[in-house]
Amino acid sequence: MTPLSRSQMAWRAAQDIDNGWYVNLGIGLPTLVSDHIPPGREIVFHSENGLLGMGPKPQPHEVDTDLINAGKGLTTLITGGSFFHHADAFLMIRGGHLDLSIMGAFEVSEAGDLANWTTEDPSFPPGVGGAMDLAVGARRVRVLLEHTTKDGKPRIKVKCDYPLTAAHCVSRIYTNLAVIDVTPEGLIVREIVEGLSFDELQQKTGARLTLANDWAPLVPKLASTATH
Amino acid sequence: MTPLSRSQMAWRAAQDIDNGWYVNLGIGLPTLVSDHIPPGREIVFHSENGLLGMGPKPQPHEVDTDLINAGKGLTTLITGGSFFHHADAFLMIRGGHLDLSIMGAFEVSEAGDLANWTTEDPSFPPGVGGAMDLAVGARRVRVLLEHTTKDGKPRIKVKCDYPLTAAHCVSRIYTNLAVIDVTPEGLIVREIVEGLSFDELQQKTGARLTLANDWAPLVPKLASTATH
Amino acid sequence: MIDKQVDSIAAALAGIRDGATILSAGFGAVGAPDELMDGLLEMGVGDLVVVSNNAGSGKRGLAALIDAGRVRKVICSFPRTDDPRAFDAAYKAGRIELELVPQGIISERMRCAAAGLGGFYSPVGVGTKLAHGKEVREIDGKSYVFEKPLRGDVALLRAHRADRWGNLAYRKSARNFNPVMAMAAELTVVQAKELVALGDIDPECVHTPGIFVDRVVVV
Amino acid sequence: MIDKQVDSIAAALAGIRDGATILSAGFGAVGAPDELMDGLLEMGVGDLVVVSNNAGSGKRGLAALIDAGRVRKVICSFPRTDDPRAFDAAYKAGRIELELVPQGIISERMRCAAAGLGGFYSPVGVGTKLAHGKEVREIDGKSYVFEKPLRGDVALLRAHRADRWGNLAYRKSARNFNPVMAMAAELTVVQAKELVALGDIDPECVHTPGIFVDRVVVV
Repeated sequence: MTPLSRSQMAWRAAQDIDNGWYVNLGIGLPTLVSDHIPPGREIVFHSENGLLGMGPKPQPHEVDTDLINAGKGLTTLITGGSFFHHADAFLMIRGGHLDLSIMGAFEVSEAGDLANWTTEDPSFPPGVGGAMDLAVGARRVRVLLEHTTKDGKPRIKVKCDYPLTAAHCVSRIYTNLAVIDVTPEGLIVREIVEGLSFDELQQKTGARLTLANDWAPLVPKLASTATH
Repeated sequence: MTPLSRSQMAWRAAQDIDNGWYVNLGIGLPTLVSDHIPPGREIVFHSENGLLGMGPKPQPHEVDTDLINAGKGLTTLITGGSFFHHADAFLMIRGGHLDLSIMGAFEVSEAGDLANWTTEDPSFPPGVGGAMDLAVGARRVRVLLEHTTKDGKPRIKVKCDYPLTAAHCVSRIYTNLAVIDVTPEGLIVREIVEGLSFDELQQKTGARLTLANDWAPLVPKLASTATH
Repeated sequence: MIDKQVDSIAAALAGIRDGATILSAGFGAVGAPDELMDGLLEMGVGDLVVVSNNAGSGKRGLAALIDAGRVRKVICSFPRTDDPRAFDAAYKAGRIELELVPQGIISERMRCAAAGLGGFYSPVGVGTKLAHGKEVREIDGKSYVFEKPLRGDVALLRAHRADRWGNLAYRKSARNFNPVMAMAAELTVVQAKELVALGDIDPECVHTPGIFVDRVVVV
Repeated sequence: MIDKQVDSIAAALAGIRDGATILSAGFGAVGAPDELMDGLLEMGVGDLVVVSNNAGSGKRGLAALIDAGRVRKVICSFPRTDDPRAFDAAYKAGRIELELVPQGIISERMRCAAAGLGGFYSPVGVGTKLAHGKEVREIDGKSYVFEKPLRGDVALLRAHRADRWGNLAYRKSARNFNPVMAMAAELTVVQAKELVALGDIDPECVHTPGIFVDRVVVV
């Protein structure tokens, strides 16, 4: 059994983004998603610091220090994009105008509760950024996370232990082992990496899983060595 | 005794507008105020349909049917002006960003209550427009009105009989007979037209007046035949 | 590829149903989506609630819908503009309901809906007839009335320029209610004077970003 | 004649007092009024409350004010940006207060103040630690927390172009918090890269109308 690489996880999430969607990608792993949009789909990426139509990192000759993304890295604007101020950027987020927000997570509960803003580490002050706004406001919230912590503890749980970002917001979970939907009937497994049984997946998960009748193997079409 | 003409009333109100003020002029009589700004003062006129820097009526070659004022008459934009949408236009009004709103009135009370939106005439439906927003939001609200009704009844009263637009909002009243300030000590007469005694003015007024120590004759510097 | 352009008024209005709440832009005749409103009449929908600053003028657009008995209720700040005979007649006959809202509160209530908020406290109308029945609350020594979000099923707009993503630019005072209504409806439909190439509207000067727009028809 | 230009940073900041609430624009370093913040340090004011998305980076601007012990409290969404050593040290030493507010709620609370409203109901943070102590209200079946307006005594902005009326245009993502903060303070001070003639900023593309601006200094 080979877990998905970070790029493969991003690739998998990218497959589910429809043509024409307005999408916000969280800082870190989710930003890789934009590199894997299937050909022929036109997606408009939103950045909470006031951009629609955010493009890839600039080539050296394109660098403009006034043009950054939410992670404060340099970025570009594609043709058709626009600039606006922060209150409008968050009106878009909070008002349900985004089709999709993809975020990282520390933990997700079986009810779709999301914990991704603080581990309450006392060694530095907490920060929340736009995480709560995105979790509450986007039409769909999907998360990308490693299925377990580094020491093998589940991140998908009956109840989150870390402080919540928002309750009942996540609808789909992409991990390095599986694709899981959060439904009124609980967590439904749609895809599992090859070589891992459902029982083994359940053992790595802190909440009860149900295998979908039409489940499929999770086969990344991207070489696992692909990095970013 | 000669009461002020409408143009003279507008002229008098214009004298009290300082250089650099942002000013909204109500529909009707108040719109005449912009014709009488003393030379050397640069005033920025606001219109609630999304203009700052509103200019005079267009010359025939300047007519643009996409450029109207709050009264839906054709207007112009002076150099330095800008366009914005209705929510921003009323943010400016309600948020105290206008130095002055000059409005017409049916009645004003001694407490500065304003009634200028409906006479409850059952023969047509009521309309409020932006009157309540302006009355509540501008830093200063001043009104222009005939001192009495056509049949000689006072329009300045202890209490308004018509439905209120807003309470405690008017700070200065310009009539065809006098200039009166609304203060915590009541109505203070600053100026009276020549040939009218304070007692005569009091008789035409429905609330108690006090004559300011430094009161002055109200002498229009504009010929009474000036019309608009 | 994203292409929000549709090729007819009928296609632009497809799916609008009886009972819909329509946000109809414009201030008087300026910036008003006349052809789309005429299209509503033609498609035959009724029992409409129309949110608009004014309640129609002359014999077309909203006035024609009112004359045809298609409008159950108007939410506006000032029903009577130039030649308000259609509304006046319906109002006198008791055939139409009027919700009168101060002009800045109509736009703010739509923005509130657009921004995903549950309501706000406004100083406008406190102690007046228009606050009757509304919750009043004192905050830091000042009185406010509680205002709820106002959302449309459909917004009908008029823009000067549009591109295939639905980015819009308006002209002068024809902007008025258009940007706010664009954000506050489930379905946002625009009649544009001109369709321009993507990128022709300066990214610094897009008045309504395409995220708020569903359909564009050139009129 | 209206002329909001002043000829020095000191003149731009004149009158700002100890204890003031400062709205400091920018997202990270982009669109941040560095020279004005440096000027605050130089003029010696202290006991400041600073509203800013981040809590300073490196050794200048807000970070320098914090290092010098001039900042009593920071209201922000994300204190730690690139090189947050000044804030981290002050926070660990208990020398500074932190009010953490979700990014969209900081901007909305400032807009609320700018718009003359008494507060609003927000769906953000419901059921989380950041809603502790806040009123929760159910509206149409959904829970909201009550958020109050956030007003500044002073807003410090950075613009690309300004004219003598104080009309402003920003560049790209340097717009960020600038237009909202411009509207939400008693005194709004702008450092602009360039002063242009009145009318050079297209009336259709003024990002911040001069009505919100008090002073402009070219830096």
